[in-house]
Amino acid sequence: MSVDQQHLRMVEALLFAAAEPLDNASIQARLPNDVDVPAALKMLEDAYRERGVNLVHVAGKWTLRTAPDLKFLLQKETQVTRRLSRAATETLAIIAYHQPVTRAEVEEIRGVGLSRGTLDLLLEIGWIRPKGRRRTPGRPVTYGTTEEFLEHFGFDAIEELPGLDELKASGMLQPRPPASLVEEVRSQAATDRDEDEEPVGDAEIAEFPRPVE
Amino acid sequence: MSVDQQHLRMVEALLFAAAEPLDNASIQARLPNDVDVPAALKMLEDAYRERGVNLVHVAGKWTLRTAPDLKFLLQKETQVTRRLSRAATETLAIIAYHQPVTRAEVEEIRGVGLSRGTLDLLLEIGWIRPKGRRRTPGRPVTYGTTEEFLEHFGFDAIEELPGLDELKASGMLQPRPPASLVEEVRSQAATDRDEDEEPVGDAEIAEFPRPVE
Amino acid sequence: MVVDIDGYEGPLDVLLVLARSQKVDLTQISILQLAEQYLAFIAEARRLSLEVAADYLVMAAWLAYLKSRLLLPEVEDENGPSGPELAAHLTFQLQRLEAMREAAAQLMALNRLGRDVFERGQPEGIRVVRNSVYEVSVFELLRAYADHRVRAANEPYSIAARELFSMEQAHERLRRVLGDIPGWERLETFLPPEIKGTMVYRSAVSAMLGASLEMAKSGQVKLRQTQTFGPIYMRRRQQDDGASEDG
Repeated sequence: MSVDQQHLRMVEALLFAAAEPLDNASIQARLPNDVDVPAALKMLEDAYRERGVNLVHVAGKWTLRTAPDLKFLLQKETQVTRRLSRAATETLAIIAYHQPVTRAEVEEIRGVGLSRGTLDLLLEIGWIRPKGRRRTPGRPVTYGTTEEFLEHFGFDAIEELPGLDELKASGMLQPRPPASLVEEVRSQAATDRDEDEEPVGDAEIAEFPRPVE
Repeated sequence: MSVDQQHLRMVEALLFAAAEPLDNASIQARLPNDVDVPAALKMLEDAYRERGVNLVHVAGKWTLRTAPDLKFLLQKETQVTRRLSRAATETLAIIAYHQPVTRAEVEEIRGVGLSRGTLDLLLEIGWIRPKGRRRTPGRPVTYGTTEEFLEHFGFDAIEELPGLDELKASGMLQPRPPASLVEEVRSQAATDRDEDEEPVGDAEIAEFPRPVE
Repeated sequence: MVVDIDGYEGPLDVLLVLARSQKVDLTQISILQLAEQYLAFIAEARRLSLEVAADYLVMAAWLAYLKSRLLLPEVEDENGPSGPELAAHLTFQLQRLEAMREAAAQLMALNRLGRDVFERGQPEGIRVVRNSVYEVSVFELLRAYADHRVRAANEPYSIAARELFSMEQAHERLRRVLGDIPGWERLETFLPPEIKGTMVYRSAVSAMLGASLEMAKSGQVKLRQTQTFGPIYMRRRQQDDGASEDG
């Protein structure tokens, strides 16, 4: 195994010719056995780092893309990309961060029913897909993101989602509030109670649906 | 007029992203006025001369092309992926949802006869296989999906396919279908499997094309 | 207050907007104050005769309840979550929704393929080595089934013909077995043995009776029934039979 100039040229040619990101195996399959593909890719990645085109790793595969800082040059050329509705972008984010997640869970997080067509649209774009079923009554289908999602947003893996670790640490990806929050709200409520002398009308209050679960 | 590293990056990105060869004027039109485009192109042409990809001048325009001596790498690309016809996709979907299902049942569900090649094609791809025989007159062969099917579509088990209610909820089924047909069909299929079907004996399998690995 | 209920994406969205107006960190908001703000918002919407969707009203009712729970001292040993626990859950929901909104905004602001960064414009066509030559996505598979179902749902419903034993079949069968009947036999014994299923059996019995009556009329068989609802017997008509003893 080795990497010589000719090997670099071969890997480079394949990457330029590729219609989609290529994984190591697909590159190796097209090259002589003695080419050290990972080493060649590493060398090319370095060689292209400062160039107008970069070799990047997305969804576990390799692809050449224009350097992000040059977008001002290229954006003029592109047709207007379809703008997603707020509901659709929020739904996408919730699916990405909470996956695998059911439709009902998305609705609970947003506090509103999903209109028809929102999931359909994300499915059609190819950014989400059914992933399995929740082992709960009714066995609802869960959704998650796809490779196309990773490729479109330039992630190598879903762990690269911005702010994922902070959200996890703050308990925002859990179904229930962290205990510390309950304590904070409790003391806040006590303060409110002391300050607020307004009498409470509770006559018409019988049984109310809880907004959760 | 000058050429610095940033100018080279710009020209490089433009050529890379362009959907067609570009002439000097159209490159110049997209770049700041102080970029000496002919000089930049000359430098890039030199830089790419020994590489896997070359900057070439064709019909008065510039484009990046795989180096001629590496064309053989691309020609190995004989396995062209083909799209499955609509009839075949629908047949596959019906088999997936209604399995085990006979050819006659598929035709009845689709309301149209199956052309000879459709089942053969799905068998050959390896997404369906004969599963058994119905204990009805003529003992017709039933079909179901394979492991390869699950692998291709990324499902762990066939039960993970979204049901009709879930398709509807996702917006895929716009008009309202008869209530939970799939569940009916599924439970019916499960019953059929238990009561109405015997496994295909080895001798019987021999008359069918084996799924291609 | 300007009430624009159309601009909101559900009651939680309204609450988030109101919570922000308290100009404190979401963990510090007063749920009590928020509940009052929301109730005022809904009251205003109703005063203006705006159509308020049911889920907004449900939230209003729930917040009125929560308000009362928060104002009363906490009761120990009460079933279900306490007022502060309910309030904490609402705070949590607001924080989570806001976090997801921020995440969505960050996601959309990334360098996106085809908008900020670009693939090669003229790829020669190298693709990932795949196991299958044919390509269908999950979406296409589901779409195919969904389209099929939509089409099927729009087609006129036709009732499938039931599988029944016909008069023709009964005639045919009686004619065939007629020679084998020396004496009186119950009509049911002439039924084909392979008949199963209540509906088919019943249809076969009536078809058989119909056919036998026709054959009796044409003088081929004789029928006898000794009591109402009693068994019906049949035999071949013989040379010496009279013509008037049928029951």
